[in-house]
Amino acid sequence: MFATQYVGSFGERTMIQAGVIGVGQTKYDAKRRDVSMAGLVREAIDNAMLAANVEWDAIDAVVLGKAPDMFEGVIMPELYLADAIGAVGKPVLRVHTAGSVGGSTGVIAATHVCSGQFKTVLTVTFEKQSESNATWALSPRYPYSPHINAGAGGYFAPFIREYIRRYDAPEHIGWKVAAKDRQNALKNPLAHLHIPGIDEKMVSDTPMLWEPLRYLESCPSSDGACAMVITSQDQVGDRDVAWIKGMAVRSEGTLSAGRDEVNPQAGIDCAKDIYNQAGITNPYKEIDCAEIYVPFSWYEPMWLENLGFCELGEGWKVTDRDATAIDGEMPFNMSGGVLSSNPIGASGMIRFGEAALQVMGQAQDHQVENAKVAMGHAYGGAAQFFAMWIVSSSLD
Amino acid sequence: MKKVAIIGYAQHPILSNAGALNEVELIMPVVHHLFDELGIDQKNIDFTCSGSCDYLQGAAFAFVEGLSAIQTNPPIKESHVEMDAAWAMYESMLKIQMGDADTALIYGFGKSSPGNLDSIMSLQMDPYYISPLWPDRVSLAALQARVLLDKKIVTKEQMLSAVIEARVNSKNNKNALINDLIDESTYLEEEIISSPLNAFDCPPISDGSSAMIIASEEKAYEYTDKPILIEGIDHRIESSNLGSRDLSSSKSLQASMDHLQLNNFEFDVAELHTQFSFELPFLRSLLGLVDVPTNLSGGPLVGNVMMCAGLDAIGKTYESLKQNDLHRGLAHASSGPCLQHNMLVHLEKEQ
Amino acid sequence: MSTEEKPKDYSESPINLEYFYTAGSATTRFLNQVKEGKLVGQACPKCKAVYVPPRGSCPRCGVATNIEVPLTDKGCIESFTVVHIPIPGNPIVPPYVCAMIRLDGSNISFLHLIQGVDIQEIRIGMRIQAVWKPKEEWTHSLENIKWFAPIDEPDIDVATLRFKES
Amino acid sequence: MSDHKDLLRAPFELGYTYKRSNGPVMSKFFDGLGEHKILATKSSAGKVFAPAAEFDPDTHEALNDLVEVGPGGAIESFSWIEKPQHHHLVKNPFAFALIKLDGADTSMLHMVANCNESDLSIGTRVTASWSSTQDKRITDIQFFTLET
Repeated sequence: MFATQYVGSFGERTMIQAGVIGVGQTKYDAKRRDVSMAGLVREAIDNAMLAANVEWDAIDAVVLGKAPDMFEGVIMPELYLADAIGAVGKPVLRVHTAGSVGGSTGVIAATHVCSGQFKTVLTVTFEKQSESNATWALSPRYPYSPHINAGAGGYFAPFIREYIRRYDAPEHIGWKVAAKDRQNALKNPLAHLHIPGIDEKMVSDTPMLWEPLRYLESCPSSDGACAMVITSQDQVGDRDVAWIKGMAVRSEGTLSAGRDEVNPQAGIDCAKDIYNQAGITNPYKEIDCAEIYVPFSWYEPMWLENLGFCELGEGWKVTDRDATAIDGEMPFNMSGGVLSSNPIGASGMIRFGEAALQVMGQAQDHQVENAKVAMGHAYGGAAQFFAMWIVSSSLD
Repeated sequence: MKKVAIIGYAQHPILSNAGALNEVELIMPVVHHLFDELGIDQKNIDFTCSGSCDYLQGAAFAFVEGLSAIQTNPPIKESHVEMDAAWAMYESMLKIQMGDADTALIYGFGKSSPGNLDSIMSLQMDPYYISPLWPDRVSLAALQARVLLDKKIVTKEQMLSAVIEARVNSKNNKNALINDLIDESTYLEEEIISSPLNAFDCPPISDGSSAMIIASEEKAYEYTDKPILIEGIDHRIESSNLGSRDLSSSKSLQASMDHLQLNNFEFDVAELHTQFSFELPFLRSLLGLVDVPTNLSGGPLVGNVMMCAGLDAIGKTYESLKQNDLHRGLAHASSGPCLQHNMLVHLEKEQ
Repeated sequence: MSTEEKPKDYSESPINLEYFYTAGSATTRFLNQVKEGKLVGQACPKCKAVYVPPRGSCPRCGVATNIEVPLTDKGCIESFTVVHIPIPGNPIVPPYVCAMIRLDGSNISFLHLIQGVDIQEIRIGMRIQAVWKPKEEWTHSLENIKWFAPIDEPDIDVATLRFKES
Repeated sequence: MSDHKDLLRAPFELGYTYKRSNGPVMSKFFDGLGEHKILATKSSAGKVFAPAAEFDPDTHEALNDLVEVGPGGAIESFSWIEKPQHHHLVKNPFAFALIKLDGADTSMLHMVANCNESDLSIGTRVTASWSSTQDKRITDIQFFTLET
């Protein structure tokens, strides 16, 4: 009786077109001891509002996202941060969808605009990981549970090993992704990790952490924030815009029989949804560049397949032939990606924001030449929560 | 703008200690109850959104555990707010208005029994200047109560009758945790927790869950002849700096009233997320509800499931309109210390 | 030479909260059996998938897993990692092997340790069995199983483990 | 189904010592406490926020003009706790209070101790009592006491 099958373009679904008019980020670092939480968040907001050329009175609502409250020991931080994020007197929503939160926060902020309730929305995500220890905060010790916890890397490494087994992928693929993303980071002054001379050999010489993952194949723990200003078509004026051509979220249960952790159905469905909305039939050809959530090197080939950029088992070959390099056929993570900066709650929004910067032509030294259509992607939990969007330099 | 209707609401019996039930076991019954009532299942739901708080039970990612209660094969469009589920409903409504969904399932769950809510909620405050002092939630409310009493905006007699009436009204809510009646002398003899508030002025430690289904107006007519529509909704936050707020008023609620054009509007019924006795007369006066039957469910004083109680106020208003020959209802949800963040929901039953 | 302590560039804010953990009904049923040295999964009444350890629901179907299914303590390694770094709060000394254990007759895996074999020998699909602590040490925890160790049975093709609704 | 009495139930602690970086404004405030001074921030419109706020809630302006206020002030509201809970820092009966320090336009939440409930009312004068510690935390003010 109720089922609704959504087909057709984003424009057909929503009467109101929305676009990103400003992206603001902080400098990412292991420890931003120079700022408070409020100061960190505000740094990104000030940069986004400056880029968007908007003042506070133009902001109708604020959407805040971050990962678990235990990272900073502040419950419902939108309450404490209300003053810093300029939310006083306005609606504010706090999103938490695990690691995908930066992406889903972007989707919800855009939903505010597309609903017709708001013209211009400020959205910001952050994590100040230096306030605590992520491995502790992600899995404190509970009664009756065995001491098995081995951190996020320990959780994802078995999925990666299974990918390698399934498709007989050579071990240098992981090193290659790790080196490529860090080389891109050298072109991004905001990136946390700047490793001069980074190459595959340097990655392969670093200690093993969670086999098959080596130290430099893993993301860092960062402090940082990312903000965006999203507005409706009638408010854009003559600003640069990244038009939102498709956006979606998908979730599946953690411990669900039949779930394929290596190639999660939720990721497949979410990608199909945004391609459908944006009218994309061949993402490898039609998307100019993508910022994809790759916290461990091997997730690049895994997501290439999951997101339909290539057939199953072909992802590592795409990586191996340098197609994902910044000057390749399908550039991935031009900013350096999660492997170079990882303020968890913001990491997804950085993907969404960097995709927007590319199509606005504002990505500076890590700009992909002539980028018109870009994808932002985030995932979280046990590779079970997904948020994605497609942005374009033109509305048509 | 697309109109959105509430088409179902269910509440778990409120428990003082739901230790026998994990998140999944708390959520599943209310969701199934709603599905059965409407003759639908998860495949009929376009968007799912939940509200919860990890710190209540001290588990990172409580909402991830909770999601196991929901059918997620095939994967679902889903999101989560670390807020009262009233805000999950708000997000879901935007999805419907945008045209990305026609139906949405909202659920909230909260267990306050595993920890000490007083110390836990101190962590809602400014982490540099305030939370290191560990101000408990009752003492923070008491600061506002004293200001209101001092300015004679609220009287002790009103606090007493708020407590007594909540318990009388609890008979209307089969899920209420507290239903024993008390008299004036019992109230006056009760030990003060943080003056001017005694235990009866405070909500009970509660565990539970609630769920709601909303739909576009068009879809709602497939289910009912008289949809209960969200005619207006608005929420706003105030400063975290308690010392810069005027605790004798509510700038956020006044702004929402103006935005929704509710000044001098006549409601038939109201449910307010007033956790402490004094908040009820304060908000009734502020919202122009002095003559409007308010908190007929007993409200948070007879059962206050954290992360659900705001959604419950909306759900109870919906139930009042649905079950009675009433037309217009007002619901209120709040978050943060001293009513920092408030939502108003104006519901109307199609006539 | 004494090293002068660098002034701290942060303030310390200790947060210590005390909680009571309650296991919930499905977990209590499971752990009561674990205390007796038994592994009892719970099956979905709709799709029949067997969950161990059970959380009380089948997320495939969104229903309660109300059928108890006794399982053996044998299974296979669905995948694994070798952990080389110490983890805060975890007393096990690296390197150690943390594996996704798929018990025979169950449809999801859980993480546990592999020991009693050269790390280089461990592979996906390898058959394993629980090595239990002495009975007098049994409590309500999967820590009653010290680790899983390989057994002399042919490997399993893990592709066959994928649950399909019959 | 398990009976309630069979339920597995065990205590656990969620404990961590967070590292707070205070940023430029609050660092000066906490340095000030070490010198037994209470600093506030002054907005461009002249409004004085104590303790030193980083942002003006209404104009959203970033605040960095520091001025000294207090250490005395008047109680704007208080809640009296006759039986402190174990997480409270003061173990004898005390109050949480909003205190408007001399020279400030906003009030500060802190504790008032070493007095009786009957000593307190809105408007009562109190003054900062300094802690022996210098942790660069708000607890470097131990609490406030009645002004003599």
